[in-house]
Amino acid sequence: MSVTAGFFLNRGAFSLDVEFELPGRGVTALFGPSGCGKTTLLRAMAGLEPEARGYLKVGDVVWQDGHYCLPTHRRSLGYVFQEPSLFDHLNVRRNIAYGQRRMAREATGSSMDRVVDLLGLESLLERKPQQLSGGEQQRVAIARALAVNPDLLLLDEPLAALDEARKAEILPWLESLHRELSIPVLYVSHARDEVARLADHLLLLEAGQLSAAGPVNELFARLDLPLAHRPDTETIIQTRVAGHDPDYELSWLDFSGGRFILAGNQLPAGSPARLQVKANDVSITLDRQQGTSILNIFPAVVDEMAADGRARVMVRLKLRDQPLLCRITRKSAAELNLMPGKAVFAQIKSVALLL
Amino acid sequence: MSVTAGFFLNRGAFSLDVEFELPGRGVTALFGPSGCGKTTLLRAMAGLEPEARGYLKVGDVVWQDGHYCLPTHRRSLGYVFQEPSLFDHLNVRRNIAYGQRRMAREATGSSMDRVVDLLGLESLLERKPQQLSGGEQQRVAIARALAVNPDLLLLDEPLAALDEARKAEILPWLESLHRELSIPVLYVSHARDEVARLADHLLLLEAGQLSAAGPVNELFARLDLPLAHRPDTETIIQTRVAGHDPDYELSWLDFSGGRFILAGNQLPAGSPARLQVKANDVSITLDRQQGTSILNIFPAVVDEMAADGRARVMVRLKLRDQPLLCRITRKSAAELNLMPGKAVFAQIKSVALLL
Amino acid sequence: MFAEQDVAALLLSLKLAGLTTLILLMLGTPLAWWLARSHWRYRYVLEALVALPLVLPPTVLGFYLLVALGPEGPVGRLMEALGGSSLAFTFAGLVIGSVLYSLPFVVQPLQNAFQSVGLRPMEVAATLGASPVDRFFSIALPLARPGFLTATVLGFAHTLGEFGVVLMIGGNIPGRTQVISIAIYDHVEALAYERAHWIAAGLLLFSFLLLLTVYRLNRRLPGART
Amino acid sequence: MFAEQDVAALLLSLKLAGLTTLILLMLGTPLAWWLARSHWRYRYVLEALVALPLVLPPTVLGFYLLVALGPEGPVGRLMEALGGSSLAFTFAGLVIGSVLYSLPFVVQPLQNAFQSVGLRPMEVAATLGASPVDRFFSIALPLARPGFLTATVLGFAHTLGEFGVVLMIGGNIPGRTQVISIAIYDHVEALAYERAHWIAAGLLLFSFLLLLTVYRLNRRLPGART
Amino acid sequence: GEVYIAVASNFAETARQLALQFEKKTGQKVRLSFGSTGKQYAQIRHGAPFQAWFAADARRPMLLEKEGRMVSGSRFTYARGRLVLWSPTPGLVDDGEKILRQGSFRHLAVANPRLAPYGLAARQALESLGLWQSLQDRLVRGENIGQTFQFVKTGNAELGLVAASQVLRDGMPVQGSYWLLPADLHEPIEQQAVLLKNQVHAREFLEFVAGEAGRAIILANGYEVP
Ligand SMILES: Nc1ncnc2c1ncn2[C@@H]1O[C@H](COP(=O)(O)OP(=O)(O)OP(=O)(O)O)[C@@H](O)[C@H]1O
Ligand SMILES: Nc1ncnc2c1ncn2[C@@H]1O[C@H](COP(=O)(O)OP(=O)(O)OP(=O)(O)O)[C@@H](O)[C@H]1O
Ligand code: MOO
Ligand SMILES: [Mg+2]
Ligand SMILES: [Mg+2]
Repeated sequence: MSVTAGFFLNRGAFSLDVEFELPGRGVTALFGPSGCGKTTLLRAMAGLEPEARGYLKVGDVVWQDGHYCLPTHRRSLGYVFQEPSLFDHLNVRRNIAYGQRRMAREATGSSMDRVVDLLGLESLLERKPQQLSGGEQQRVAIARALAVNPDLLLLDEPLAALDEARKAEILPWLESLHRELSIPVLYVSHARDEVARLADHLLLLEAGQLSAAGPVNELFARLDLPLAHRPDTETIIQTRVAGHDPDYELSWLDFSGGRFILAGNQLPAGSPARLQVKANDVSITLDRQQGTSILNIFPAVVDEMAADGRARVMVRLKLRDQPLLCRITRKSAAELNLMPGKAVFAQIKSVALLL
Repeated sequence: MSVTAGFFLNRGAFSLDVEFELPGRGVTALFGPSGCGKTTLLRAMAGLEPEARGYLKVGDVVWQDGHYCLPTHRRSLGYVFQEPSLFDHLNVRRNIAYGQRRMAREATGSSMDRVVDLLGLESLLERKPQQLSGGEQQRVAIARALAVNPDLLLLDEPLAALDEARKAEILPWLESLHRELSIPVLYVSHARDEVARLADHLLLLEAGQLSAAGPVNELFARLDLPLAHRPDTETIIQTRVAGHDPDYELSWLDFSGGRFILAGNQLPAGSPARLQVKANDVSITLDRQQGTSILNIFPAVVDEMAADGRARVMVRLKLRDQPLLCRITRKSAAELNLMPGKAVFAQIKSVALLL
Repeated sequence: MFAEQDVAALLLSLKLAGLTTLILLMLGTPLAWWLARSHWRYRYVLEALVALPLVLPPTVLGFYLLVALGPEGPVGRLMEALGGSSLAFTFAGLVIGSVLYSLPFVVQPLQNAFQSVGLRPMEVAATLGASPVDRFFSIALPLARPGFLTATVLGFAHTLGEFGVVLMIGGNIPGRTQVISIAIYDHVEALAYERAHWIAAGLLLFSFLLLLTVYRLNRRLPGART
Repeated sequence: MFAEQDVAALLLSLKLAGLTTLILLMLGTPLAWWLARSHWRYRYVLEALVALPLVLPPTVLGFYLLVALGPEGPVGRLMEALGGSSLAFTFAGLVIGSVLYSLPFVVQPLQNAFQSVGLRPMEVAATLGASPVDRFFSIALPLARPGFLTATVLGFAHTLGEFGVVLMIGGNIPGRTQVISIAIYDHVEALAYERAHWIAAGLLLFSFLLLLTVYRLNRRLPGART
Repeated sequence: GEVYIAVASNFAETARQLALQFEKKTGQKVRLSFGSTGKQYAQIRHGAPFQAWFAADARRPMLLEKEGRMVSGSRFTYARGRLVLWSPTPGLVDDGEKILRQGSFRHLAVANPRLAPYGLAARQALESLGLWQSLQDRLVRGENIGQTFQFVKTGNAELGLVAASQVLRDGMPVQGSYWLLPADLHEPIEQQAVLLKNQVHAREFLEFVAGEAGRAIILANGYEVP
């Protein structure tokens, strides 16, 4: 069910001109500053921008090309709009049921219960949208889009109005969802955290043009993209669960550069796991240190250095062939006399690792 | 211009029952899960919930008590609603000018230019709201509320739809704003970052009741509140700028427990500065270490320890009398043999410090 | 108190008003929808045309209808060519006249209502798999409810009270085209004021109760924020 | 082509329709606003009352108005007690009759329009310091524009074409209460078809151009998302 | 010096000619208001500012006299109406009574007997012919004689009993075929005029109508004069 798409739209001051592919499964994050065209692109993919020219192929089905345009209601998609946009005349239950009843595929009666449960909507089912708080409305909108079991999921900042606790509940479910359903998900987000956690792929949009596209871990590690110079720059590391320390409820995760120790032991041995390491959480020492609370210390080689503002440098280390970004002060870099090729140790606080 | 308030409202399944004070200046964050009543409280303070009983005094002026209720338009307030809520029939310029023209106090013609400039709205001034992206709409709504120079600012998640870069521009301005204007600001947010960065005080709301209220740095350091067990738990430390290292563009910041080194040298010597230290960014060593990129290392004493999930512990250190939260694995705590009273060193990566 | 003939006239009026309102809603809804949604450049010409019958006095409109329906009029010829007979002095003719005359009272409120529904709910419904017809019925109609209420009330009441057009093309045939408005008028003209008062009072009371019921059922739910 | 008297009738009609529409908007706006906003339990009674005059045939409504306004009617006596004279057969009387008869066509679209404005924009305006009157004029009115357009068009056109009420309480006095709709009717009755056709055609053309202009100016801006 | 005069619709055209002559002769301006006799009676009772009234029958002027609402002694018959069976189709009613008896038509238009004197006369005539019952379901009723004429004129009714004044100019039909009903088939249609206010120019106008010149004009328009 991979997606091939290209859209062109001219709107005076703004014009959209993109071509991209989405892998057949997994989450692709759509990332870019306000007003760069994220919503416009999603709308075009949903068939809601009649002026947009372009093509779109989902799996083997052509949704749109030069001559042909499948109308929105025939496109099997779930779309969470940037504003909740609930139907004011229907209560929560009937809002959620609306799309479900109209699915072509075999009705999955259970999916209603599942999304209601996931999004904590039991007590709200009989309310009208006007009687809900902002976050509650957004949860209903997410539930409504998820309940249709679509071939393509378009999410326009679905979690923006939710609190951390609720996000922490929904994110893993979205992850498991896309793993189970194996459909492509295009996810607009401003939060690097969410992106890092959820997305496999990344589309970087700037002023209507794609400035980069590719796997999240590659893009996050590139020093030439503006991504690298945000306060929350991070590296994504692909690992495999090697085993557990039952006494302390820790997990061992192997990657090409060594073995991570991670709090928690939910993941079964042998399963893949993605780690997120913030550049701010990595420190560099010349010697391997003892008597420290930091568990993850790896030998590394300085690969490249780039100024990051005037007081700091961004250092790309190599842990064998795994790149790792690390942000330190210029002063530290000078005092440690860092330069490409130098052998050092990278210290990563185990608790700074995310699934 | 301090604020004394109490509100009671019964709405069936939900009831609001709060009493609190806001200091005369500075930002108070209103924090709590979705549906806990944050929007309802703000609306009541604005006089928009006619069914809410209660009292509200802003400075010396009674806005509401048992017998009397100042109508909304006579309350000198700025309110950014949770949804942008722009006037559809007015373009951006006239949306912003709407409140400004109706101010009682001397017109500050410059404030329009200032907010337009700050929020990057120059190129959008002639657009209608329907022609704006979600984030652009929210920026206009913020500009409109700020342009009236109110006595009390109520902000309902104003930055939720904004990208990090734009947030990073607006946050310092909001800070400077409340410093200059010396008015109370009540700020709803789900993001601890924003709260930590902006707020001096905190109201913790749960199911319509205040579960805690007080200075941010105290509340963030309390291990008994749910706040302490979120992935982004942090400590706020009040410091004063002692001087600068011109070579490396670093600043020295003194607090009761020692001297921080901070990248950047914008702050003038002598001015106060607030530091945010994430519990995840603090590591503990038994000896003071050498040859490390970490610049901020302080002698500390273990004050209290609390389990944080099953694999981790939250440790409260004392740097003289400054508390500092630190999250490490249970394994590290065991290996370092930590216990209350033990003398250790706290390592904080300088780049992990925020203004 | 009420003569048999007056009762017959009342029943005929109700039948006429009901049928006319039904037809008006059926014709007016797609027309209003199209007017509310179309981006056709000359849409406003059609809007103006719809409101036009209003400016003619009903009797004059009735006169022209009579001309059109007559054997030499376009409609009359068409009917004859089709093997039918003239529509003048028939109930069907009354319906046609009333529909034409009350059209703007139905189309305009509906058009406004559809406009205020906005595009967004329709777009959302489309992404949820609802076809245009489906989303029209499941979303646009319920959201436009106040407009439908207004359209129905104005259309029905206006037809009940309509008089000039009906008089002109109906021929005032008791039991066939004599509606209640004409009956009251007749009594007034014939100086049978007492009888006119009774029927007028009865009609007013009946209509008031009807309107009361309709508006009462339509009360807004309390406590809605927006 | 047009006799002097017909021109006078046309001008009188325009004056009547214009003034009536103005008064209707002035009366109807606060009434519609109140109906749209009030939470009074028995609001619906008033709603039903507003629509009630519609169900009476205009001549009959006119007859009761005549009774009320005439020197022996309650309003007429009041006027006389106040030192004025009866309003029947005066231009003022026509205005009163037309206002009463066209009220629902103005109130209902306005009420719907105000309802669809919603509370939110008004709340926002209040927080920006706008008093109730201020925000009514600066927010509710412009947002209710389509409703005002409909109300104005229906009110104006309906008064132009109004006939029964005006004939009854006006007495068809040339230069004083003979409006264009009655003039056309007179010509038709007097078998002066030619003249009736010309005036009707002129009136239609004039109204069509007027409506065209109004609707054209009101065209929606293209490209709006919602 | 203006004179305001109410005139029954059927006499409208004739009254215009009379007024024109009168104006030429005296330089006085005459303002004519047309309407049905029933309506005008109600209006006069409620203070209409007319100085004289040309009714379509004798009944309502007599009522006025009884009520003392007119200048006593001023009532007189200004014209006597004649009924014709008329069809715009040449030859159709050449054989007057026969076609009525054959019944080879779908609609026969008459004026409403309750409202219009010509209607009453039509009823009396048909009753005299013994056809009133048998023709019941082919009768279409106009509110007044003008409307009845239009039913026929537009071809919607094949023939009708209308006023001679409507179809005869100087004794010849304007169009089609006619049968002048023998005067003994119905009671005479006495059209009476009254002076409502003792105003000098109004009195002069009535005198003019009753005089030689007036009678000539009335005769030429298809009425008989006493
Ligand atoms: N009109 C209403 N009728 C009944 N309950 C309502 C109504 N409006 C809001 N509520 C309920 O009141 C509670 C408080 O709502 P409020 O909007 O204040 O929440 P909030 O804290 O702002 O949430 P969020 O962060 O999601 O915006 C919620 O549980 C909500 O469901
Ligand atoms: N109807 C319109 N007419 C003209 N320009 C428009 C219109 N709608 C949107 N735009 C512009 O198109 C650009 C892209 O808008 P879009 O909504 O896709 O942005 P976005 O990336 O979703 O932003 P955000 O993160 O703020 O939601 C913006 O610059 C916006 O101002
Ligand atoms: O002119 Mo009349 O009112 O038909 O007799
Ligand atoms: Mg967007
Ligand atoms: Mg809220």
